[in-house]
Amino acid sequence: MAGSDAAPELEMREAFGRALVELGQREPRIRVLDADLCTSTKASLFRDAYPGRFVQLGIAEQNLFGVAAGLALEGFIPFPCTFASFAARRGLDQIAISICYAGLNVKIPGSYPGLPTSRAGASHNCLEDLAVMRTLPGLRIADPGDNADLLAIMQAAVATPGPVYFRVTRLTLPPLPRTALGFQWGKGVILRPGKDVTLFGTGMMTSLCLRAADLLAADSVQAEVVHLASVKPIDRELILESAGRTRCAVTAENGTVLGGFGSAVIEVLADRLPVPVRRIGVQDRWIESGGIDELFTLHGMQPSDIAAAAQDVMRARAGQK
Amino acid sequence: MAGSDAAPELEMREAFGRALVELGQREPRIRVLDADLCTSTKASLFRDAYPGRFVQLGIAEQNLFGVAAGLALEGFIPFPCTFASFAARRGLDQIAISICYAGLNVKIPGSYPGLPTSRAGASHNCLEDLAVMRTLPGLRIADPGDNADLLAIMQAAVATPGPVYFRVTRLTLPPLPRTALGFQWGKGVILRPGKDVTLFGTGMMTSLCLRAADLLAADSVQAEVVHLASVKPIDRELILESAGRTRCAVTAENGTVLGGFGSAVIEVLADRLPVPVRRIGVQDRWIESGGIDELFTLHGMQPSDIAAAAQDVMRARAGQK
Amino acid sequence: MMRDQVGAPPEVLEEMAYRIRRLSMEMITYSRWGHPGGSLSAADILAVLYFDVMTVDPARPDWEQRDRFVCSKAHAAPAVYAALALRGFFPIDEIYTYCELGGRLEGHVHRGGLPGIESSGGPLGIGLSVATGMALGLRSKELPRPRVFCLLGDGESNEGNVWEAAMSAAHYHLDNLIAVVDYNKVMAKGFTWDLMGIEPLADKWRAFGWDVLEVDGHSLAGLQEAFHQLRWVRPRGRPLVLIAHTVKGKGIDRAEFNYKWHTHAPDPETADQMLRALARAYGRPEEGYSRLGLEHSKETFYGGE
Amino acid sequence: MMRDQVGAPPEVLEEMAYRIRRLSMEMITYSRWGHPGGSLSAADILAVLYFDVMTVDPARPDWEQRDRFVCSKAHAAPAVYAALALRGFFPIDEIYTYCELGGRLEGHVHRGGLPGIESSGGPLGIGLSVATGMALGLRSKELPRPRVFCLLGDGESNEGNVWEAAMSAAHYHLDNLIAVVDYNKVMAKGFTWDLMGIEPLADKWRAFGWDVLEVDGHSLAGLQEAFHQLRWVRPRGRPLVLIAHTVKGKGIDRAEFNYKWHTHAPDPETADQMLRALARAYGRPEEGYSRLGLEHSKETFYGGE
Ligand SMILES: Cc1ncc(C[n+]2csc(CCOP(=O)(O)OP(=O)(O)O)c2C)c(N)n1
Ligand SMILES: Cc1ncc(C[n+]2csc(CCOP(=O)(O)OP(=O)(O)O)c2C)c(N)n1
Ligand SMILES: [Mg+2]
Ligand SMILES: [Mg+2]
Repeated sequence: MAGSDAAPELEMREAFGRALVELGQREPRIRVLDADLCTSTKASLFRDAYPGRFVQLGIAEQNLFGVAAGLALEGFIPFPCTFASFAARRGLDQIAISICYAGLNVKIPGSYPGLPTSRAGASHNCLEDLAVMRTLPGLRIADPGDNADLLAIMQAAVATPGPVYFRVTRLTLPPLPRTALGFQWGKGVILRPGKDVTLFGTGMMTSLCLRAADLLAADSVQAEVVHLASVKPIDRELILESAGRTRCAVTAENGTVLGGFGSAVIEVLADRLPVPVRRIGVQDRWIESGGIDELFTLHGMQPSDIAAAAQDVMRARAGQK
Repeated sequence: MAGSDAAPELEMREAFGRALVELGQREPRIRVLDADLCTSTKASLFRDAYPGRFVQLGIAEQNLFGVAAGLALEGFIPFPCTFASFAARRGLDQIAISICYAGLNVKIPGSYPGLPTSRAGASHNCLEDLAVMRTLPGLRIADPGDNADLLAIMQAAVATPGPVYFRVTRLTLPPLPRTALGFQWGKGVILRPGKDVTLFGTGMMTSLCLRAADLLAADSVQAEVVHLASVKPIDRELILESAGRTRCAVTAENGTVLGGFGSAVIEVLADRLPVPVRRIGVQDRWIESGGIDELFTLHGMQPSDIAAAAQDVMRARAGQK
Repeated sequence: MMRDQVGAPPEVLEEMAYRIRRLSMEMITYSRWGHPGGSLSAADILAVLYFDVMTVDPARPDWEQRDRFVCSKAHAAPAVYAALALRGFFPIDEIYTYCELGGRLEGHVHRGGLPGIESSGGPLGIGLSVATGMALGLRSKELPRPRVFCLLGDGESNEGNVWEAAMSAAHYHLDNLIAVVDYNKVMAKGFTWDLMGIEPLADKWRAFGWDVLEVDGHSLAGLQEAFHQLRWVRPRGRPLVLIAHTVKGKGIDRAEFNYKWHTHAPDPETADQMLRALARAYGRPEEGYSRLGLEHSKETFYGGE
Repeated sequence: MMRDQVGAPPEVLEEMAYRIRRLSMEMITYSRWGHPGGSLSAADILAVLYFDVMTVDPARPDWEQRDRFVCSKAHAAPAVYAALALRGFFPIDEIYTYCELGGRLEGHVHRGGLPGIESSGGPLGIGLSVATGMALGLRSKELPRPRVFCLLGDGESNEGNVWEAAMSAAHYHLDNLIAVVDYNKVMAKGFTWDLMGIEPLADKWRAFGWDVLEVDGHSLAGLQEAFHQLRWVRPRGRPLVLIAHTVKGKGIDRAEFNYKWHTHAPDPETADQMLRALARAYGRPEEGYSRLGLEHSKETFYGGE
């Protein structure tokens, strides 16, 4: 896999900062823009390496994305960096019209997505970015499952003209099993084959799906784990192929289940191959401050919850037949 | 149906303005806020009736929603009025945090949603509001099918504590067949019974579904037409009941099919009763300026397109069996 | 007066301003949609920009050394399209595709095929950020010559995004950035002072770190002078805003200072009269609406019901 | 000095400021998360507001005649919670539930159960609009007495939403609205002048139609005087902003003017030293971190991998 040499033991945000620096060396057109969060997002690593190519814009996210559009118009490849919340909610109009509608070459990292954002609470736990960003035509979206994935996504983002949104988790994630595929837009990968149920994961939830598959194996259930880092475009063929075999599925995402990744999967299935699907993620409620582990437990997003959903959806399939 | 006396021949925005005035008379706590669009949205009717309860805030949508939150905190029932685009994209952070997260009693009309917004083009054709607003916990969402529906929704909005988002189409819509139900949160209604396929419509698309059902009847297909004005909460029971009988469905919405109303319907079905579903709406592309009729044709949203999708999904169901 | 020190002869500018007004009304009338008020108020500014001030090459719309133009008040598209067509960016007849499905002239300016349009707009308040990014980019590319011009509405300055951009442009000392506020005192639904007061406007820009010049936005010579000054005279290190005092709807009698003509398409007969009066006012041969009797068919959607 | 004309005795205010600082550090240390810098810089402002200026009744947090307070820089939650607890809105011991799952003290101030918190925050820039709405609402209810106070960060004034709100509050002559800018010169990642210059800040507010008072935000007497002035002395008809010059991290030596303590939880031993030093500086009996040795278990998520 491209970038398989990325050190897996880093926090993903640290891997992000390093990848920015690495890409910046190869691609002189890259500019990194910040809205007063650089040592949190780790865009600061780029600032330290190339101070002349770093643009501080203060706490003004609308302007952040507008300025990014302007820099893209001048031939640069801007990475406007902020938390996912402030991209998806504060800068949405500018991302939509100045960047996406104009088709500009801007790469938007959404940092601190989903639950594991420290104890900041609802306003900082961005649950809606995947759903919101999915509505914008022409925007590619990815949610990396580990650091190698992130690096490959960032490489693909730079190599692909046009707007891209990708998530950067704050946590240290365990490395996913490596495959030959690397990251490609619109391509997913089977990380663990199985015949009884498909677990479709994106972002950090894929590794929880793998742990769920272990739990299921102990109950003699062979779960297939499919990692879909490319949320848009999504791998229709693989979704149909895998669910065509298992005839039931669970989706898992680090965000709201309304309109996000799970909905993207069932949109594909409803069209061609309706099978029962359970969607793991936040079930339409505001997040409270709390510890990461306890939040995942509260919201039913632990490996055991995924495994339970798999058992449940297999029963639903059986009931259908 | 509540409000069945609303004159159907009015443009819906005109019916909206009149309903504001009517509600304003009964409910003195109502305040109408404007962001320099009042004669377009027809909030101007309220201004003319109760100038002292109308607040002009100029072209500043972030402030519009923030001020609405503040007024709600003082016990008022604010209606911050602007186009759906500027609510869903420009004011999203304020709607999310200042209003919804705080659980405030603000009623947000989204005017000029979807295609029929004159020739303004992509930035004004709001396709994403349903998908975006659906991500916000605690926000109720409705898309009225005609003027009587709109009035009932506005009455329900005022009667229900907490935040509400509802759409106000610009066009004159034909009246839907009246039923005993009226509008209730989380309740849909069968406008035309049928056994072969369910057409789930929301907003103005329901009347196109009825016309599609006529076309289908000519081909001896008995389509059931279900109107779901309450997009969130959505009528899970009715969706499951109707699709349980017909075993295939078409959804129709005046907006993007990614994450919006159609996705809400298939989220319900995927969970319990997976059946093939086709989603009518804008298929992930930016809208160009153009005539309303030709835009509906271009985007495959005419009654004939709905009928064709119904035929198609019935074939898919047959293939499945 | 320093008129003789600057470029284009006055009669050319006047002709262009006249034709921008004409063509704007032709477009809006023919498509039956659009914003006359803010197109007409900006006509003189656009004439001076495109025919005197800005270095552009219609044959090479992406020429690196060109001056850039961002129309933040993107609803003034008709005036911009007119200026571009007159300047030779595309055939004048194409203006009649304004707002037509499949055409390149969208209802709000949009980067996407039409030469000369740099960025996409529609929502107010977003353009100055884009212009700021371009100005930063030019500096980063060490292209000292090109300047970025950005046209703003007065009502538009209610939008916080404008002030975010203004603050950042001053922070980065972008003296290659010039904003022009079309200060026509009217927004969509009334006067600025009634709807949302913006005075003291010059003080606001100054407090945000900009140099300010106030000009009569309908004096071609005055605009020329102001732009000339900004090019050669004024001290550098700060972005500049031209507060151009204008009349909304300027040139069409009943539209002047009248918010009702902010967005409103005249019927063909009315347009014909308006254009005749406009020609007379400019001392030009009387010329009416060119497509009288050639209008599209009415919208049919739900028409029958 | 007009100290004797105003309410609370200086020693009470000083005690409260001291305890707001203490409790803020206790909370942040115990929960291992939070924003010391902006909590400490606002401690004196909050002490004066809650113990001298604002009319509130802890027994009736929703009392109609109360003064309202909106904390727009919602990350200063620890200082606000401390002030509320000290003022009697909830038991002081509850502060140790700050950021705990199931508790009422969210990481950013949130309307939802905790008495005394009026509105929800987190994203910067949104609070002044809410405060403006409240001030408008009070006027509409013909409640002349209550005032609305809104605490803003200096970095926060980069946000356009602040200026939208400022413009509208002036437009509506909301002299029952008082903003306080905690002008501590430091944002999250550095000094304002490095990251995004906001000077001349007073001119900006003035140009947006506000009356401006500049005060030493750590002089309790100075703050009292300023608030007193705004209540009885100054002419009416305009909203007022107090630009309170402060020191980020004020009171904890190594945190002062240091952006690294914008968001950073000290380990318990460090907190213990800090609190002892703080006590000494206030001439109080030396008192360390009260929960030394009682910290939560470490996060386990992915911990083992
Ligand atoms: C964000 C946003 N809000 C509202 C509108 C609707 N709108 C279009 S033009 C206009 C009035 C603009 O007034 P001004 O800026 O003074 O422009 P001008 O007078 O030059 O036409 C409004 C409110 C919009 N396009 N974008
Ligand atoms: C919209 C938004 N952008 C970014 C942040 C992240 N953030 C939290 S505090 C902060 C710095 C605030 O600086 P300032 O306003 O000066 O506050 P203070 O110094 O009083 O802590 C930032 C960038 C946020 N909370 N909201
Ligand atoms: Mg104007
Ligand atoms: Mg600060």
